[in-house]
Amino acid sequence: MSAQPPAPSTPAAPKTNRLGLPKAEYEGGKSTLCLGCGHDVITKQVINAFYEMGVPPYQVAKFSGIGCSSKTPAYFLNRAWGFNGVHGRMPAAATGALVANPELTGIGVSGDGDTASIGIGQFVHLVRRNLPLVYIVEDNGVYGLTKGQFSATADVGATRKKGDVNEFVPIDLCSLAIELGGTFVARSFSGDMKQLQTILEAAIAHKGTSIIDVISPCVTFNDHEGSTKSYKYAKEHETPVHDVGFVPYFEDTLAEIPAGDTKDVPFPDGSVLRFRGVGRDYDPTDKEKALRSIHESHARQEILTGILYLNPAKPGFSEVLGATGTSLVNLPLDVVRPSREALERVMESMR
Amino acid sequence: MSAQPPAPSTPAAPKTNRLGLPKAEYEGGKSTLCLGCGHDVITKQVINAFYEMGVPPYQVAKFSGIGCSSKTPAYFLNRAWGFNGVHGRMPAAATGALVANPELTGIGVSGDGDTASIGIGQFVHLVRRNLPLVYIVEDNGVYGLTKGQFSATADVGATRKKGDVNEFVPIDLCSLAIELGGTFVARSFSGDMKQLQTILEAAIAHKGTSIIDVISPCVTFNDHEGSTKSYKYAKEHETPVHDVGFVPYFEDTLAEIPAGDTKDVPFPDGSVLRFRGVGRDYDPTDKEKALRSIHESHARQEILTGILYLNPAKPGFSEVLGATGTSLVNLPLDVVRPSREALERVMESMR
Amino acid sequence: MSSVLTEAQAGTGSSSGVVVNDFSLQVATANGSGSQTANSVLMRSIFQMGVPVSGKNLFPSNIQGLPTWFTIRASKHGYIGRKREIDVLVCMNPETAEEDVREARAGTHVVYEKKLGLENPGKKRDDVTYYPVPFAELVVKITAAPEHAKLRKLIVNMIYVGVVADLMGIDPAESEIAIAKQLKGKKKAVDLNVSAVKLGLDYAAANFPVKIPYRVERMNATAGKLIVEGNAAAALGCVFAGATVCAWYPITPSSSLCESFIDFCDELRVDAATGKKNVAVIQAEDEIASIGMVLGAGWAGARAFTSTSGPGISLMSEIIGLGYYTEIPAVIFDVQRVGPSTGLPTRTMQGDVLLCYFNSHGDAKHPVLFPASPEECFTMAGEAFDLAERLQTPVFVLTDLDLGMNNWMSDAFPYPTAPLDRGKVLDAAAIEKVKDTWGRYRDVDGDAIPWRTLPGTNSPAGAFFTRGSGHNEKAQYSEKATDYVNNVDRLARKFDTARTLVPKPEIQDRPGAFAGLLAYGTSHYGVSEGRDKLAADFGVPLDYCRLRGLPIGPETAAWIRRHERIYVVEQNRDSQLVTILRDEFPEIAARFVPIRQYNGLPLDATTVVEAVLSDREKSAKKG
Amino acid sequence: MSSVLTEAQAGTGSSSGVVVNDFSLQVATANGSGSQTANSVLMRSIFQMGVPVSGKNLFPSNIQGLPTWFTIRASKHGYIGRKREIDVLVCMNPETAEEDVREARAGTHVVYEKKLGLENPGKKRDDVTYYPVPFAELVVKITAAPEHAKLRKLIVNMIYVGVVADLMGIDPAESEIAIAKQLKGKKKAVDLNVSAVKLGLDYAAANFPVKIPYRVERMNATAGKLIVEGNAAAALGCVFAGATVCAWYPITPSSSLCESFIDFCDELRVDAATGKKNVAVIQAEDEIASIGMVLGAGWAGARAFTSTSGPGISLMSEIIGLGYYTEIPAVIFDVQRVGPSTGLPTRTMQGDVLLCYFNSHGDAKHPVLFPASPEECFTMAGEAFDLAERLQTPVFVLTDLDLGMNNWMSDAFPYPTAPLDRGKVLDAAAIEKVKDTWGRYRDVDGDAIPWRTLPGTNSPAGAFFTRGSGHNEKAQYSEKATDYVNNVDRLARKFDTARTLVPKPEIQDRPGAFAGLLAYGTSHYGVSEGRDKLAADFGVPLDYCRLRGLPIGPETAAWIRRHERIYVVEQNRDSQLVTILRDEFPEIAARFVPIRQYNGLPLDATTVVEAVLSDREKSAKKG
Ligand SMILES: Cc1ncc(C[n+]2csc(CCOP(=O)(O)OP(=O)(O)O)c2C)c(N)n1
Ligand SMILES: Cc1ncc(C[n+]2csc(CCOP(=O)(O)OP(=O)(O)O)c2C)c(N)n1
Ligand code: SF4
Ligand code: SF4
Ligand SMILES: [Mg+2]
Ligand SMILES: [Mg+2]
Repeated sequence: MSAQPPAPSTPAAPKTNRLGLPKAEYEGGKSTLCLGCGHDVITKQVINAFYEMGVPPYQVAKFSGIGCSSKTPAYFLNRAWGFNGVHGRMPAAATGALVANPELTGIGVSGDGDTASIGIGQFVHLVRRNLPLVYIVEDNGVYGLTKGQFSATADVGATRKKGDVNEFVPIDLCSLAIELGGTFVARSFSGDMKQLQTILEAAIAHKGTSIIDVISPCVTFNDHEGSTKSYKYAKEHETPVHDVGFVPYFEDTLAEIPAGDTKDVPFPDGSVLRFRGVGRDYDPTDKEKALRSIHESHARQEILTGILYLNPAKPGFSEVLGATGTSLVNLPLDVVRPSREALERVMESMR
Repeated sequence: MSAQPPAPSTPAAPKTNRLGLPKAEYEGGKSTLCLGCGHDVITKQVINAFYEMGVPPYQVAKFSGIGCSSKTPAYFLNRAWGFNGVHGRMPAAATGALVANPELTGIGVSGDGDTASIGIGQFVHLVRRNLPLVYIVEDNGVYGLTKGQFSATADVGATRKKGDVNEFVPIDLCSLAIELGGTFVARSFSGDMKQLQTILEAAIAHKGTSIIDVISPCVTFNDHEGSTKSYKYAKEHETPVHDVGFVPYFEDTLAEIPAGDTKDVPFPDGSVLRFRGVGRDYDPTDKEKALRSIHESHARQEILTGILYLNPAKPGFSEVLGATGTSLVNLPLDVVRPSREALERVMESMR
Repeated sequence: MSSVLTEAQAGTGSSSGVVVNDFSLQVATANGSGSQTANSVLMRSIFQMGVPVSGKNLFPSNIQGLPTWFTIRASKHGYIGRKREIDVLVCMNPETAEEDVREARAGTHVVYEKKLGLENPGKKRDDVTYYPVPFAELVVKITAAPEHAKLRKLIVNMIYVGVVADLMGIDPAESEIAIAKQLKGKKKAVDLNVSAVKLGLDYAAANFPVKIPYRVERMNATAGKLIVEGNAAAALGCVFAGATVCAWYPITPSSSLCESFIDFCDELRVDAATGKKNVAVIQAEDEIASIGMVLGAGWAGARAFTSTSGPGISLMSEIIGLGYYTEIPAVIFDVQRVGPSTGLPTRTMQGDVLLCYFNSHGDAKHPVLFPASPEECFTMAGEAFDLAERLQTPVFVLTDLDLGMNNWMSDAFPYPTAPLDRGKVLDAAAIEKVKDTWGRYRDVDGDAIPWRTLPGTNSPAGAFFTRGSGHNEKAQYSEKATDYVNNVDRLARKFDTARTLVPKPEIQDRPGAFAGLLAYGTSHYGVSEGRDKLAADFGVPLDYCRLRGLPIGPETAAWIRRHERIYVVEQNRDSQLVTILRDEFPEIAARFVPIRQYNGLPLDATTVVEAVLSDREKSAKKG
Repeated sequence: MSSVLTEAQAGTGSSSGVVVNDFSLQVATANGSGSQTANSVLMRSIFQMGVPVSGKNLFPSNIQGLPTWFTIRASKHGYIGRKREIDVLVCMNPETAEEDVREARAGTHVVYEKKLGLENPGKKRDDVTYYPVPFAELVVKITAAPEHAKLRKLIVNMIYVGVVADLMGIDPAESEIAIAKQLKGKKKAVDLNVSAVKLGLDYAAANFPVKIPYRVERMNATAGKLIVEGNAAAALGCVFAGATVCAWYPITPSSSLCESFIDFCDELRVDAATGKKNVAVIQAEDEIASIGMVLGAGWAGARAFTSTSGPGISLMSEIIGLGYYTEIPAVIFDVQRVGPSTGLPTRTMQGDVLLCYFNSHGDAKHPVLFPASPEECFTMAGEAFDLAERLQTPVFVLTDLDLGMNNWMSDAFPYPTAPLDRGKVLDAAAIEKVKDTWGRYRDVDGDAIPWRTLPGTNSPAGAFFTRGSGHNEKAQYSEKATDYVNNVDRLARKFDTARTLVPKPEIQDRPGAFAGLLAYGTSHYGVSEGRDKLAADFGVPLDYCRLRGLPIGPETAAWIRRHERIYVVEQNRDSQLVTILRDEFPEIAARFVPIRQYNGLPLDATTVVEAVLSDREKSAKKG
């Protein structure tokens, strides 16, 4: 609710991250969401991830659309700049800002309505561009802020409190993102905090678009019997495809998951994602298998979570545009304004 | 270019269809497209398909967006009503019209820009609704009408006349439609007239959304060496996944493809689609296999054509809406205006 | 829709010092705390006692926890607009209680949760009267049972209903009836709530010998009237107007219009035989899709509508222009909220007048209707569809959050007896007759309205091609300058035809009026009350023209020309209607004096009174 | 930007009966037949002879085959607007040849393909002069070689260049230079084309002893001038204005603006060291995305722009409102075409004035700039970015198809020497100083423009939260009525600040003027030529105010108040600027007399002359 920066940090503060900043420097304003809303839990993990990754808050740009979920950027990283735009068009604003200044770390928060209903067009084209952006969809299957209508991610057969049933094929944002060439596609559950934080840390390190679909129950409008996005349903149906651990380039041990029957996926910056199978064989770098697993999970009524597909090597958007990759915001005048001779040359061709 | 109905048919006309109508009754205005444009070829097949299926022209509603492709509804079925709307929003207009009057046979023509770029959002949601509509995308990989910029279906590595190269992941409208629960998904090539006409006939019979992505070369802006949507490239890379024949319910023989090692898929109305394999085993009713085949074809630089996925049983949109399924346009007053008593009853609850 | 009652109806005050049936009571709670039921019960109780009443909910743009204020106004004179001055305050929200009291005006009577200690030294004001009530303690008494524990948050609200009932003389029997109505007679719930009211009654009776001097006494000014939200009324109007296609996308404050339409249709539009619906309601993916679907349906011949708010209209702009140029009927409800941009989604404004009137690029203008009450939401829905099909063009119906979402005391809705006006449509037989002489865009009747045909009409000569690009009278593609000019000139003439077809203004003149008030929509309540005040208390009689539609028609024009000075009251910053009026009446453009309130709250009479008086002073000074 | 030349410059006619350097020549061809090269060569040849010239391409909204007319006007007086009357007609399009001649005015000189037999009995008009040329036969002579066969369609056009050169006295040497320039000196192509010109020259010399009495003679009025399209000029302006982000979606007639920007940047914005670009151009998926990207980039601190036409502006409406309310700099070029809806995409109009000025829901108003020439497209691009960053708001630059896509003779572009005005931005050091006293939306300077910070600024106190919902001076979420009013009142005051910052009008007064002409954009040419005519031929001197930006500034206001009668010339049906003027000047609203041309063709002087004269008659009659 408030963008007012908390009091400057005091060196006395006990625990700090690699920048010497305490967690408080990553916190935000007081949430105005309903008590128990899944979105607030995600907010916490965002704070943890940025704190653990030691990203300078003032180098972070936060984007969102409209919805309860889209309000959350006001509840984390008050030291970072926020852009709360219009409904369904967050990707465009993020694209413009991060192309203008690629040195910023971008995080976008959206909802299933904001992304899958009105916003699906911009979602599709954002994924194609692979803009470096942590894109979190706080997915509750309904429009929370407008009081619980079905969104485009509502499952067939899911019911609303009123009792009416959804009949339309849901959009699975993960398989869709993979279909569109996404380079980092994950699903998690606001109830699975550890996994979510790890995914977020990896996403921050990823130099492309990271799509993270997080099942985030709406306790007010979609947490009832018959909902497939309730805490109860999600807890019962969540199916992690692997344990996942992340070692950022600036650390060297990976406590949680010792090597062994694990698969490591290195990032260009030297960070490493380590996966350990959990019974099923799941290779997050195999597109076709990933897609099939996701599709099969629908029939099985499983909510597959984890990093479902990953391709850290693909170049990001600015690179593809052939831009310098550095900020275009404050280039010196002689760089942005060609010489008098240049103008003469151009005009000569018009005579 | 002209919506003026041709002179009424003369019974003297020789060859006629099951309605006793000559082909002329299905023709349209003179095309204003470039000589040799793929779109004009598709127009011909549309005329043939409606003629062969014996659909009463006045019961057809034609929809389109904006683009060279979107102009073509003016070039076929002059006896049918046309709605040439705005850019990228054809699906919405078609949805409204066909829900208002489900007795109409709807055909929508769009382009790859009109559908995959600006229009991808409406495309996605249309497919989810399974509105009975023959949806043709005349796919040339560029914006023809605005002089040849890349569209969202341009392949990675494809070049423009100018020489610049496309770097963005193309949208494969077929695999996308399957991912979204599409019930009739086909690809063809304007150079493959017989296949195209058969697909169109089946699409007309299908009581859901039929997505037909037709490679349709732009001879003016995208028919050069380096284009992957040129006649030459398409001819060399087209790979039919099967021979396909269609027997509408009102016929009983299927001359072209005698039964044998064929697969028949029946339609609710009794029509039958018959597939004969062509070497590869391809089952158009197996979603996962279909998706994999399409994805693999990209690597192989094949343009898979045929009816790639099919599920004729799924209910159409009006049914899902719980509407009567008949026209809502001219219902009698006593049906649409409840009784005086009804009003009193409602008002009593407000007192 | 006069807002003044006869003295007979108005009843009379009793013992002096006591004000009867004329007060505003405000309940401060937290959003989502379930106070709505209690507030409606309070409001209905007064309503059932025959006293004109209105309820306005000032709620935040979130779902739970933020401050909410519900204001109930009782007025024996039938003034149901917002009143600036609050007489009785019920503080249930610890977050805001202190500020609420601090900002209260002298003489306010404050009912509050005792443990908030608002009377503690340092806080206590001696110019307000306090009525401390231990709500938290009391509620436990009737919700002791563990299964009731989580009901406390809700039930506690019912206690203040009882307290207020006792303090202000509201008949508890009416509250019981209201509760039964609210809870649709669910026995156990009813009993629990009734006992909560009783608890409040008894506590107040026992502890507050001196009652609040603002009292409720029975009168008979509400017989037959309804309590209803404008959105529900508009939805019902669409049902009885024969709307068969609705495409919408949720947005505050318009969502409840289409949601009510769905509910009404589930009851009133089901085919007895098949159980199927004689209507199609589509929840679209966004507003661009909604309006596209509406045009598609209108083109096919159905009565189709959508409902949205400012952001949705902005998004629809391209397709609305298509509707104007291709001449397709459509009805668009804009339940206005505070802009620009997302603005204040839960506050009211009349900020979309110019956007709707001049909507889309190129030269485009659109009819706009301004309902001012629930019954007009009902009737104008019908008029809007007739107008849209008669004129073959998109028609806007502009309401606002105040009208759409608040509880209004409303006259009963008249049952529509006239047949629907489906406009100029040629059926197969008619097409046979006109044949080649017919042109989809040809003006054969001199009213600039052409004849159309509907897809599916069984005729070889009926088809035409609808396009947003240039076309001639035969609907053929044309880039000819003459075809273009010919067509858009006709569209301009058609707009003049609209002047004679849009709803006529409601005009109330007063002898000796030195000037006129012109307003539209919900400004009516503040304006008519202010106008009465100006006449009664300040000897300033004013004529009044309530504009009910655009473009300006002859009656309004005549009224305007009759007045030397015209106060145009609007709930927006830029006096948007004034821009249109100055354009329409250049030779007397200086006569229009804007009066604006744009703080997101419904217009109040005081604003109007103050503005008029200060203008009079100014002009007096001038000479 | 005076349009009148000194007599010295204007040169003088020679032997009587002959008109020198004052004619319009129209070439009728088919779209996509490759006549552009020939037409430019013809135009350039005249230009190179020092004669003021303009070229207007009237093309269809398709890619190939439909009729196209290219009109070249030479005017020793420097009138480069459209002239209604055609003097010389070259008929290369069999489809339209007969109609072209039928509609030609008496005295027209017609060059045409002989085999069309336009002189055959029944067709021949004896009030026009015919110059039949066997183009089809001739072209074969130089394209006999099979590899040349498919060049014929193109080359044949060069032949009429030769024919016209001979008939009108154009120096063939100049044509050769022009060809070399057009074909960037590609030897073989140049030779082939030159030989085609020669072919035409020789044929005309041998067969037409009597030449066309409209002649070209050398003068010196084009030295240093350019021939350029407005879109290219605007794009170049953006490069020199330091624009670093461009997001766009193709649409006629605006596409070539961003495409030129791309080309210029490939030449002028490449980092020598890395070969990477100091600019990012994004082809977005639609206009909603384009404007969203532009706002994002502007918010991040880059100079960002987009270019579109009417339909795109309509689609952008929601996000433009966001830009207004969140106060983010953005530059939006609207190259206007004929609306409503898709309208006539290849015709010109000034139809988006109201849409842009009042764009979006709620109360919103935006600065609008009106360049009238390529050099102003160049300079105003720079002014637009300065204005956008100074005011922190979206700024529109309205051009039209005529200016954007036609070939204009233009003054050279002045090299911008002033530093960029990046507006009020606090860097880390500045933030340190102001600390907590800073509020993103606080007016500390009295100009209603607040200070902003840019994401990434290394400061713990620099961040703020941008939102389209209600906010206070600290950019914190607020639903408080006072915060809202405080904020939108400041925005209104900021718009008043804009009045003093937008480009000032160009005012030309004339002694004895009884009234004034007010116009903007490309209406300038028809207006200034008509104004000269009115003074010279009808003794009606008029003052002239060329509006260059909105909102109306003090200079324009003063000029308006000085005039009793003001003809407002616009290229739209609804005289959209008049609506704004009447709103701004209610007390003198009746003084504005609309003059409108809205047939999709560039405004011509005759329209202005006729309108003014008929108004004088009317008012004369009145008394
Ligand atoms: C253009 C526009 N249309 C509609 C709305 C109303 N609206 C606000 S939030 C929302 C949906 C939010 O759903 P979701 O993105 O799932 O977020 P949630 O509240 O569920 O977290 C809608 C329809 C709007 N603000 N703008
Ligand atoms: C809102 C809007 N934006 C842009 C345009 C310009 N425009 C017209 S057609 C077109 C693209 C057409 O491409 P496609 O759909 O592939 O059709 P094609 O011409 O290639 O057949 C564009 C961008 C428009 N008409 N409307
Ligand atoms: S309504 Fe639902 S989504 Fe919104 S805040 Fe409450 S619980 Fe969360
Ligand atoms: S430009 Fe291309 S798509 Fe358009 S008509 Fe010509 S060939 Fe066809
Ligand atoms: Mg949601
Ligand atoms: Mg295309």
